[in-house]
Amino acid sequence: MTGASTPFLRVEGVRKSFFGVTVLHDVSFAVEAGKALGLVGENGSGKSTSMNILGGVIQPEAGSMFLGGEAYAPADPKQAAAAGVAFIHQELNLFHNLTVEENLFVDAFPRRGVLPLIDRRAIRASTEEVLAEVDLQVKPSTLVAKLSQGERQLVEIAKAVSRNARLIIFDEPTTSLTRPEVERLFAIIERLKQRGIAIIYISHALEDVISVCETITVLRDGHLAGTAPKDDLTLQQIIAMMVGRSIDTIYPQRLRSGGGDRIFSVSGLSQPGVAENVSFDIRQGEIVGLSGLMGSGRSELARMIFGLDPFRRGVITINGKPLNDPTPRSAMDAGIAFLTEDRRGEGLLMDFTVSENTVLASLRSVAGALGILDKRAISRVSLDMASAMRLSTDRVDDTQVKHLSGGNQQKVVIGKWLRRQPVLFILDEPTRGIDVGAKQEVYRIINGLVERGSAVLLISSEIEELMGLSDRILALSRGEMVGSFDSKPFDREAIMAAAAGVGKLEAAE
Amino acid sequence: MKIGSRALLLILQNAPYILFVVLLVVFGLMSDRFFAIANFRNIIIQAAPIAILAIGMTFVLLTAQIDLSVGGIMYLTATVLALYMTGAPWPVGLAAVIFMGGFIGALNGVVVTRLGVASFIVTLATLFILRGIAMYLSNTRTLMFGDEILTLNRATVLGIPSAIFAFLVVFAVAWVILHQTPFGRQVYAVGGDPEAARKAGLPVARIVFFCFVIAGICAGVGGFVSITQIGAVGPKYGDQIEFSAIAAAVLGGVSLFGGRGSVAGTVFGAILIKSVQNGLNIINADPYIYPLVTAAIIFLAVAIDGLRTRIIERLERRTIRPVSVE
Amino acid sequence: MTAVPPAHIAQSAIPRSGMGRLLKLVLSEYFILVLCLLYVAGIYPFVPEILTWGVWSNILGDMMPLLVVAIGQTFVLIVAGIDLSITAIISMAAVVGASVMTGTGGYLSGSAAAVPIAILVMLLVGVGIGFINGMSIVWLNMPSFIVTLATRMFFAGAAIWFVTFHSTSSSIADLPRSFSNFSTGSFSGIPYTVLVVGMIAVVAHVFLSRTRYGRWIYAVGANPKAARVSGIPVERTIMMAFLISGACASVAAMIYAARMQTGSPIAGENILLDVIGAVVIGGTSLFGGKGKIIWTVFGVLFLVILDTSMKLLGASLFAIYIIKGSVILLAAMMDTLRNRILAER
Amino acid sequence: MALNRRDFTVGALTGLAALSGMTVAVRAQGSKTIAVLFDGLYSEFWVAGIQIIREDLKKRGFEIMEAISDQDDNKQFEQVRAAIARKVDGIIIVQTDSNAVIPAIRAANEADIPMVHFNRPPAPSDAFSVAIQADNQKISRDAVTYSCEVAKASGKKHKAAILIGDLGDPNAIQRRDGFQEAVDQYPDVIEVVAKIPTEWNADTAFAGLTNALQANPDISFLFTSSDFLIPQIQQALKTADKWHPVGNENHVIFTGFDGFPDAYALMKDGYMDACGVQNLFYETELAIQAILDLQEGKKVDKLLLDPGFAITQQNIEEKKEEMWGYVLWKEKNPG
Repeated sequence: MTGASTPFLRVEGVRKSFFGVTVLHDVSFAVEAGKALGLVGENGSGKSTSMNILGGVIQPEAGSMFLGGEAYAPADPKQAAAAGVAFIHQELNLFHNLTVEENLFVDAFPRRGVLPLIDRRAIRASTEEVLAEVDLQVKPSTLVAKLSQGERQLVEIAKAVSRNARLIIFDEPTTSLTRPEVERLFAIIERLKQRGIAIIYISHALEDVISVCETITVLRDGHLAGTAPKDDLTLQQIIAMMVGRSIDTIYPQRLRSGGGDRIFSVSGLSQPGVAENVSFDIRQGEIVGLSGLMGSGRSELARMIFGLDPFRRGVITINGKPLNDPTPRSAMDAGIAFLTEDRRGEGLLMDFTVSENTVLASLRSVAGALGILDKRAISRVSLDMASAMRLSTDRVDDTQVKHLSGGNQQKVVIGKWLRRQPVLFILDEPTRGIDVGAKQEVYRIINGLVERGSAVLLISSEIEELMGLSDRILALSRGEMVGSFDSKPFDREAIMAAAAGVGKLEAAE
Repeated sequence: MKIGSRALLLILQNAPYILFVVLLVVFGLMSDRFFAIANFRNIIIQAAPIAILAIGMTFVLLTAQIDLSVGGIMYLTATVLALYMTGAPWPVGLAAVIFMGGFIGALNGVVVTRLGVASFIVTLATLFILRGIAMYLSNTRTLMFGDEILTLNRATVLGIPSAIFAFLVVFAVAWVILHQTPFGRQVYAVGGDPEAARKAGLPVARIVFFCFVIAGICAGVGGFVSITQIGAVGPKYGDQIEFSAIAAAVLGGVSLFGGRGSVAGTVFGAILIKSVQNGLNIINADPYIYPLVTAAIIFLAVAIDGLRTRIIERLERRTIRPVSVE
Repeated sequence: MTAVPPAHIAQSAIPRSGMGRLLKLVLSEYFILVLCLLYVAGIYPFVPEILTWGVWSNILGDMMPLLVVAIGQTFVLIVAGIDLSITAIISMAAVVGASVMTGTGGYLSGSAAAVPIAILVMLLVGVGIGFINGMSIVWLNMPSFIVTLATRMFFAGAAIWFVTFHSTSSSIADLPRSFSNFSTGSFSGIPYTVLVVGMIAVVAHVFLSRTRYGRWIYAVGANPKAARVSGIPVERTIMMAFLISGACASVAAMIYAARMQTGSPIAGENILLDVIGAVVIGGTSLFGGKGKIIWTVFGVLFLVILDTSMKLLGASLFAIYIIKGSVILLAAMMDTLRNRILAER
Repeated sequence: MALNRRDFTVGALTGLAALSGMTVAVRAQGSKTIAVLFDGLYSEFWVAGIQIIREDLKKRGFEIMEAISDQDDNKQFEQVRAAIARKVDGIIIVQTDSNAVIPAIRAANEADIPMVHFNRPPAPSDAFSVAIQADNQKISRDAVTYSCEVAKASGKKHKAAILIGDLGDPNAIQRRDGFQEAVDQYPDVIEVVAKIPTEWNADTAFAGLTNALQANPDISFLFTSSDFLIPQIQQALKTADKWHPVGNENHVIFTGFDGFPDAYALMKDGYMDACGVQNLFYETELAIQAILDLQEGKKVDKLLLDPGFAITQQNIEEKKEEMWGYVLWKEKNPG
């Protein structure tokens, strides 16, 4: 193996800006062959920009990269792949209607001599070989649709291996895996390292990063916050480097906190494979944080409450009245609002204007007799919303939301729901993909909301966000409620441990 | 419960086949002539043109596109054949038809992939343009074919009637293309997830383009097989056949949304449709109920398929925790 | 490169300031209307009758059945569906309605209630078939293309069969005078059909653009998931679109039946291309979420002007096929291009 | 991109102009115009009919405005109105539906333009027009009756099949009814075992007949509602080894309708026993004469009948000159 002095990948002083805003300031890091580098940082810290540069999706303005000792400047993803850089994304890039072996070779099937026929025997043999290497015991002719999420990920890794990847970048690989699958993944990564493959491992699950990586690089606001061998770092230190400031300054103080009447409750909510006997309640003016890894059932729980997904058993009560067999409409009529995690897919009609989106969930309030809409009222309420949300535009009637920034889009979604004056507002990842400034505004809006007496169920992957905003934090793991933390200051490690599904017993007293 | 829906799924998955068997039994009970070997040969001969057309349609449907112009391609190529190539030996005619069909398919493909116009409207428009051109050329007459073409119908290859032979060849070639060539697997990839296909660096536009070319070729060949049977081409030739071809493909499990289905299924669908017609003929059913029965069977098969996908969706809904078997 | 548009078009209507304004025109939603004017100007030297009152009253009359079906289809296309069964709905409604009111052996032959009940029955047939379509799509999870293809086959066949029980010929005649008045009569100079379809168009326009149900339709067509999360009853909305389409088709059946004074099972059999073509020419998207009644009016107007001019010229059937196909193809290409340009802006 | 846009716009406009150019036909001024409105040209009968009418009218110095409705009565109504708007001097029409044409007649009456129905009469009404009609039902009955006599003379029982036309087409219905009337007279000889719907579609006809022969291999009596299906019948019968001329013991007694050139050839060669013939020459002449008379204000009967006739193996030599198919056949096969 190569010595420690000659890293396989070296990134030096890379800088990148979009529209005049620098998102990456002179970032440098390096990975050795056969070693793993953990890359951590909050959303918006510059991780994905760095990875896009590595993958050839975008090009840096300054700085240089070296791969295996040679200058590396991929102009597009194909060049990156040819250089031996492979990505395992959270969203797997597999064709479900093809078999495992076909997925491995879909863009470059080996042929039988000059005939345009697939050399089935060749791909069978090499597929079996790489599947053995990633320890995946399925037949190469199995349809990917029939595999579990973890198995699919192994197929993706096998694909990288079969392409002779020399650097494999994992982006949040464990979010939708079961624990045994995670353990298996780590074993595979270990094996890849032994083969001399360099690994970059990106994750919010810091324990995972610590257990997989030799070195950890922390990014913050586009800057390099620090790099150190993992043995020199504690979890607390990593978090401190990631956050870089005290939580209090980011999360605005609320005038009044918690403690109203119990306004919403869920008891015994169960759905096979998704949730098991989930019970909790929320008071008026209270923010309850829901912590859990992605894939823990957080979003699914919210969707069941809002009537988007079915559930087998359980009782939901709001304002003292049971909400039986909820549909989105009946949930809304009962006073529930729901900001989904998928803003583009479910939150907004991207081709429609700000005002059209603003009133979409509250059309009745701007409609007169026969459901005729009052256009002036629509403009007026949309303008009100825009100013209350401090939207970047006031041309609400002719600005399509797709032309707004992520933060402003999110404000439109929130504004749309606030028009209904919800009793309970479920916020699923309200700050995902928006910049720090917009985040703070969203926090301010949430606080305003509870001060006026609404209850909030806040779902977030960012534990700091949960701790900064919530009155109480619930931990969910594999569809089960595994802990409830109600004393400020929160015990971050306990929450994380509970959410990660370890130390369940201690946390759940 | 879970096991119950699995069993239900198994039934639904094979519903078109069950439907087929039921139909066979019903027709068989109503006429002892239905089950004759010669009759099944008849059914397959009659299904050959539509099956060939539907095989081409399958390629297009697999990429989540649609080709409504196949009837027009069939009419135009057969008309050109009847007008300008009456004296030519049949292999020349067949080659001409393949070339013309492929060329027209390529035009469809170019407009769809290069200009990005919805294939539904492109091929609906070319359907009318092609029929118009064919009517112009033939002056809307019915044109007759000579013995060169007509005797083909009674010819056999290795003891197999020529129509069945042609159909088997097209089926085999299509099957090999779809299952044994890189192109074929990429067709499935493009239809299954166009975005992922683009990310994987597949030439999506080129793949879609060639599917239209194949559909055009199949329309030409299907038309050719058809004229060996009916010996003439007139203004009603191939009229509405695009709907039968689509119905055959969908009956055989091809999804209109791309990525799902096979040519074997399509061939089955075509045979199912022709069996219904044949059965109604054999039992001398009231002529008025033909379209009703055919439509009802298509409806039933697709309804079952809809139910099936719904159950699959339910079964494959992402689970977070192990499901306890109740 | 210099753009040299064909002479008669360039001189008559395009402002001299060049491509900028032309582009703006192409991008405007009145483009098709301008195209209509250009076409009339271009064809005038060859068929001077095109500018006579008689021809325009024909154009107006010929537009009505097509327009009312196209309005229904607009709703369906906006929810990202397609309704191929409209032609069968027209046939079925026409023969069933005729069987109620015909003077020879009708169910209510001679009764004063015959006409109103027949009209009601025709509406019910349209709405009923629309319901079957909607139900199959929403509850049975079937694609609208194949559902409406099957119902089209079924009811086209059923309509022909139905006639055999009510008539010795291939259609049902002897409809009451008071019914056929619908196509010939007029109210202070405006033909009843224009009045009725005009009213339907206005109501449909208001419904789509000004009511919350209209917003539902657009939202469901643009993004059913987002619509569902916003509390919009997606299933009911899709169902509504198909019911409207069915009802509109049955109004067309009334116009045809009144006009022909006959309930014919092949009425409107061939208008599918015209209907979908007109709606798409207008600019309504086949992928849902986009479309307007006024666009459909323009699209229908354009097709009918094209048709009428070819009739006046005595163009042969193949010429009509080729020209109509080409125009629809061109319009679709232009629309795609227009959207691409708009998206870039 | 900008260049592309511009190219495209220019191209599109040019294309549109070219299209509008395509429809242009030169129009002479001052002459009289006759509108010839057919519902389709689906068989040789109609093609020959429209050609004869066209040439005859041209010879007489008329201009012609032609339109095909593609079996759409509403479209034909619109065509009639367009013809009226163009102030034509007469209309020769072939409608699809006998009831649905009545409003068109009324419109022509109002505009004072004479209207003549070629080959298909309208349903009875108070509107005035002149119809040229061949009696489909009678002609097919006569032809089939001859064949039934042949069947009876054979001393055997016969199983019969009929190829029915489009069920929405009144001609098809009348021919079917004529067939039925004839065979009903011979219950001891003829048993109808197959009624095959063809939708006037060659493909459907071929499949239907093949299937019927499968179900009833002993079919020995066949009637087709139109001669345009002859190629398919020939193919199907050959495949079933039933294509033999009169005199062969496996001969299928075959009756046609229309009197196509093909039908003449088959009768000459002995494959067809009888054929119901519409007298096309007579009908076109009646139609044109009626238009001329109406223009001159003469009184013309509402119905001008083409009696037609059944041509049979017996009378073929004496009758063939009246058969339009024979005349066309002779042109193609001189000598």
